[in-house]
Amino acid sequence: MTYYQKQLPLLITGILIVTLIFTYFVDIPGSSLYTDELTAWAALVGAFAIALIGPFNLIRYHAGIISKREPDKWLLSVYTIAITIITYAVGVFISPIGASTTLQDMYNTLLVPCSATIYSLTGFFIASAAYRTFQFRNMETSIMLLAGVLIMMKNAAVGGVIWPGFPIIGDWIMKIPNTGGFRGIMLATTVGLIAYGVRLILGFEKVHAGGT
Amino acid sequence: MSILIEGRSFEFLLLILASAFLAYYIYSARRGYRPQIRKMAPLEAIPEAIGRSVETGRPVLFSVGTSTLYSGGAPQTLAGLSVLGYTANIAVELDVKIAIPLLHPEVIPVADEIIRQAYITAGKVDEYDPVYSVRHYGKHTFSWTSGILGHLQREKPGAFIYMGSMLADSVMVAESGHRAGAMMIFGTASSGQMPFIVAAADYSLIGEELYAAGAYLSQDPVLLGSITGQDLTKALILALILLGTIFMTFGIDFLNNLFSM
Amino acid sequence: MALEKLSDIDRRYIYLLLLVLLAYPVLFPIGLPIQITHEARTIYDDIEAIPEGSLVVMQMDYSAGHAAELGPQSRAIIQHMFMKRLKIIMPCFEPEGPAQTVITMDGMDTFDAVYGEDWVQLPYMVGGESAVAAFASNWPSIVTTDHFGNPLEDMPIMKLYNDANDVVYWFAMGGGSPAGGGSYGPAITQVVARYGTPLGVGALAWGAPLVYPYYESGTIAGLLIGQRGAAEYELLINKPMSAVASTDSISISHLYVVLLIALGNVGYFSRKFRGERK
Amino acid sequence: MNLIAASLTAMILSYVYKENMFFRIAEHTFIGTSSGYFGALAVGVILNSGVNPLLKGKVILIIPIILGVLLITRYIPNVRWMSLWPTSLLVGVGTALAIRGAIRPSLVDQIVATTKPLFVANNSYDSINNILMLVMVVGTLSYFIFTKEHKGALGSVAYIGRITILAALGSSFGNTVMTRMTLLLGRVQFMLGDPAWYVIPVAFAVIILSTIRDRTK
Repeated sequence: MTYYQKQLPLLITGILIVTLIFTYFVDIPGSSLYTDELTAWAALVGAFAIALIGPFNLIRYHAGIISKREPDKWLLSVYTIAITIITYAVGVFISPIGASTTLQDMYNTLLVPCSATIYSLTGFFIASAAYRTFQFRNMETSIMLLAGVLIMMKNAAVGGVIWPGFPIIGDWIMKIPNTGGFRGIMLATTVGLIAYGVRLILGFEKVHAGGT
Repeated sequence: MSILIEGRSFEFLLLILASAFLAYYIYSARRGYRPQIRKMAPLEAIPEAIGRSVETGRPVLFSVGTSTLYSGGAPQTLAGLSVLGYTANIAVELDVKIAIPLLHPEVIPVADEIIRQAYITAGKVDEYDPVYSVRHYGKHTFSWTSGILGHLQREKPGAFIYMGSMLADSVMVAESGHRAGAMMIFGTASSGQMPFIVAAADYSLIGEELYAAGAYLSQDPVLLGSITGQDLTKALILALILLGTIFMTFGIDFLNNLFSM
Repeated sequence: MALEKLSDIDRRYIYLLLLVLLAYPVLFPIGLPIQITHEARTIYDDIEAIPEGSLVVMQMDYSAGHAAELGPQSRAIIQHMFMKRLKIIMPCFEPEGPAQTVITMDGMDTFDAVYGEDWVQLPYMVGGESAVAAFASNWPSIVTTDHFGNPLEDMPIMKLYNDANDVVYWFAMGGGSPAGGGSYGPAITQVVARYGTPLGVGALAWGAPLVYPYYESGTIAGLLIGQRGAAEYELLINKPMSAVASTDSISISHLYVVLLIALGNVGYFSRKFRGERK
Repeated sequence: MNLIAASLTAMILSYVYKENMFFRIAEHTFIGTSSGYFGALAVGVILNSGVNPLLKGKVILIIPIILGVLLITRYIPNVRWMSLWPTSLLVGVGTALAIRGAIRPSLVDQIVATTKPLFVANNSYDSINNILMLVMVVGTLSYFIFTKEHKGALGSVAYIGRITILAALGSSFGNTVMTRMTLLLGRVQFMLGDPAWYVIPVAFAVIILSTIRDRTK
């Protein structure tokens, strides 16, 4: 019992990682077929998670609020469940592939304005964050601030009109310090990723399999 | 060498070397080898932040970020969870309430287990209130973000610790956390969000520092060994870069030839 | 005293002024000039050099949240591809991609291109990196119909496509960071790394610093950055559309942010100065 | 249709004034539709690349389909552990693809691109840039060395690294401003279009009325 609960998932993960990495390097017939098949499987399992777990979890959570009749909340929860089921049903039964004009209309009318607007709120927050936090407090923040302002003056099309030096300096910052900094971060992060993989292969990384 | 696909031999060698370093140090750490890790001020500040919450009678808010357990950001979430273990132990000891809103449902049992363990260790398991501590504000990044924004204004936490992968939520929660007057200790390896946490948080960890945080706090031999192996791999990369540059300066395209083998 | 107040302006006034500054040039265009960067010109030159009738992939990966920047970019690039009479396959690995593609194609001048023969729009393929890998190596393993439910086997354009080796130019729209399972990331790792296909990337402005090292190292062939990139490309193909019109607002909002930083610093330093004197 | 979209836009924008009922309605509309929409799309994928090929004779696909269905055991108390099998498939394939894909572009290409000649004949601009790039990459990488205290030579190199990182972060901030402003501008342009702008006076009226109500309380 515990073997299937604790060890087998770790073993599956480890074997998959080792074999999939080997097929990238080793020239054996059928190796690319193996990779394709497994990646397609992962995609399919991922689709099940989105199709089943996501909506189920949401409905269960709001059903809990409704059953407790939490004041100010339960009516909203009824509404949330209703709109989830309606969208799901329109998508599944009216157009199995998701291309009907009804679903596209729902997308244009409901999803596009909400997700674009919530994301656009960060436009306001970035303005107040710039105003409140970006101060020449010490050497380090000053360098960050200076680079940021110069890049903004490069990005704004009007920057080059105010002073032709802005685009030149901005390009140089993108080309040298920005590339240098992120290249170092990227190298270090990739090493971290490989280390994570090695720990998974050796079975020391257990959180995903219910260990701690 | 004909078994290996042409042009990938040296990549393979690099990967094998890195894996060997990592495996070697993980196992030697398990046998008792203890490397030193350099001091990290943000992590030293966690007890101070919780202490301040005690003085003002306010709760602690924790976040492990926006990544699932099965994507590229997973190591960040795991690192955040190890910092959560450390934080929860101190908070429970000092009788401060700790809340953790989670974006991805599959992290819920893990976080629940970590906080429960902290209460068990302190012998206060009866006081554990999972409904308060482990929350779920919906699986969309922005619904979850708005949940945190509301939480910050309603509960006014004294300390807000956010360790994990971040998206556009970073600037929103940082602004809101400032308005709530929380002491903020943030850490992320998501490059795009680093400028906001460096500017807006009281203490910040960036990039691979976050991965080292778990090892630093927990002193878990596997993680410590892994950090040593990672450092050695980075030293190898540094050596390659320096060697390659020297050859290049004298007109020999040494690395390019090596990597196209 | 008065100077210190500069760091205490209510955030709601800051927000209101921002809205006004963004809206003003929309109603009353100013027409500030735009310079073309070499990143955008590289893409233009590359696509310009592709022979008529070649197969290209336009990976339409962005969501509604990113459409403000990437929508105009993809419209300009696709317009250019149609002008050059290339054969375009449009796969999507972001759930909202197909719906965004429909929006982008609405009102496009296709130069009499025939659907199914000259261009095709594929449905959303789940799985992020795994899906890109499968699509690049063996597309029937992951997709069998187009976005509208027609079988792909019979389409002439799909007969030209066996794997990524058949593609002359791959353009990926990207609404994410390479590490975060975003969209040009998988194209770099699964297409460029495996097949060496030239890859152009349409990046969000905030994503640009992360993708820039790949451009510098030559891993990707071209880079279009944010709203600015879209405006440049619209000028390059000589067809000014929405991005050119937005440029004024964006310029002014940038100056506003710089001004806010300056105000915050004046307030900060006058406070610090007074604090030291006490 | 456009009026609904415009109302939702205004309801969410009202959050920057303060958190309110209208915002909550829009937020829950968003949560509900996104969950249903993406769920339905995933059903399409399951049919398209799972069930249909299976019925056509690709029997092996029964394995991922069973694994996918097993995910639901997460909500059945005694067999909850079964949901970890599909998760381990996801973690395994995801990590392996991430690693094999990252080695070339994020490791090898970046190492090779950093190694440039330190002296370019008759081109001091390139020479200086190449030297700077080397110093910056080496510095940044050294900053992420944890098992040595940052003192002496390593200390100064790591300090250069920290400064480089901050400059890179600054440029990242500068670019972020463009993204966020373009997003906001997109919404502003939408709201100024016809017939969406009808919502603007209504929204202002609501804000003014609620302010008056708050004052009189």
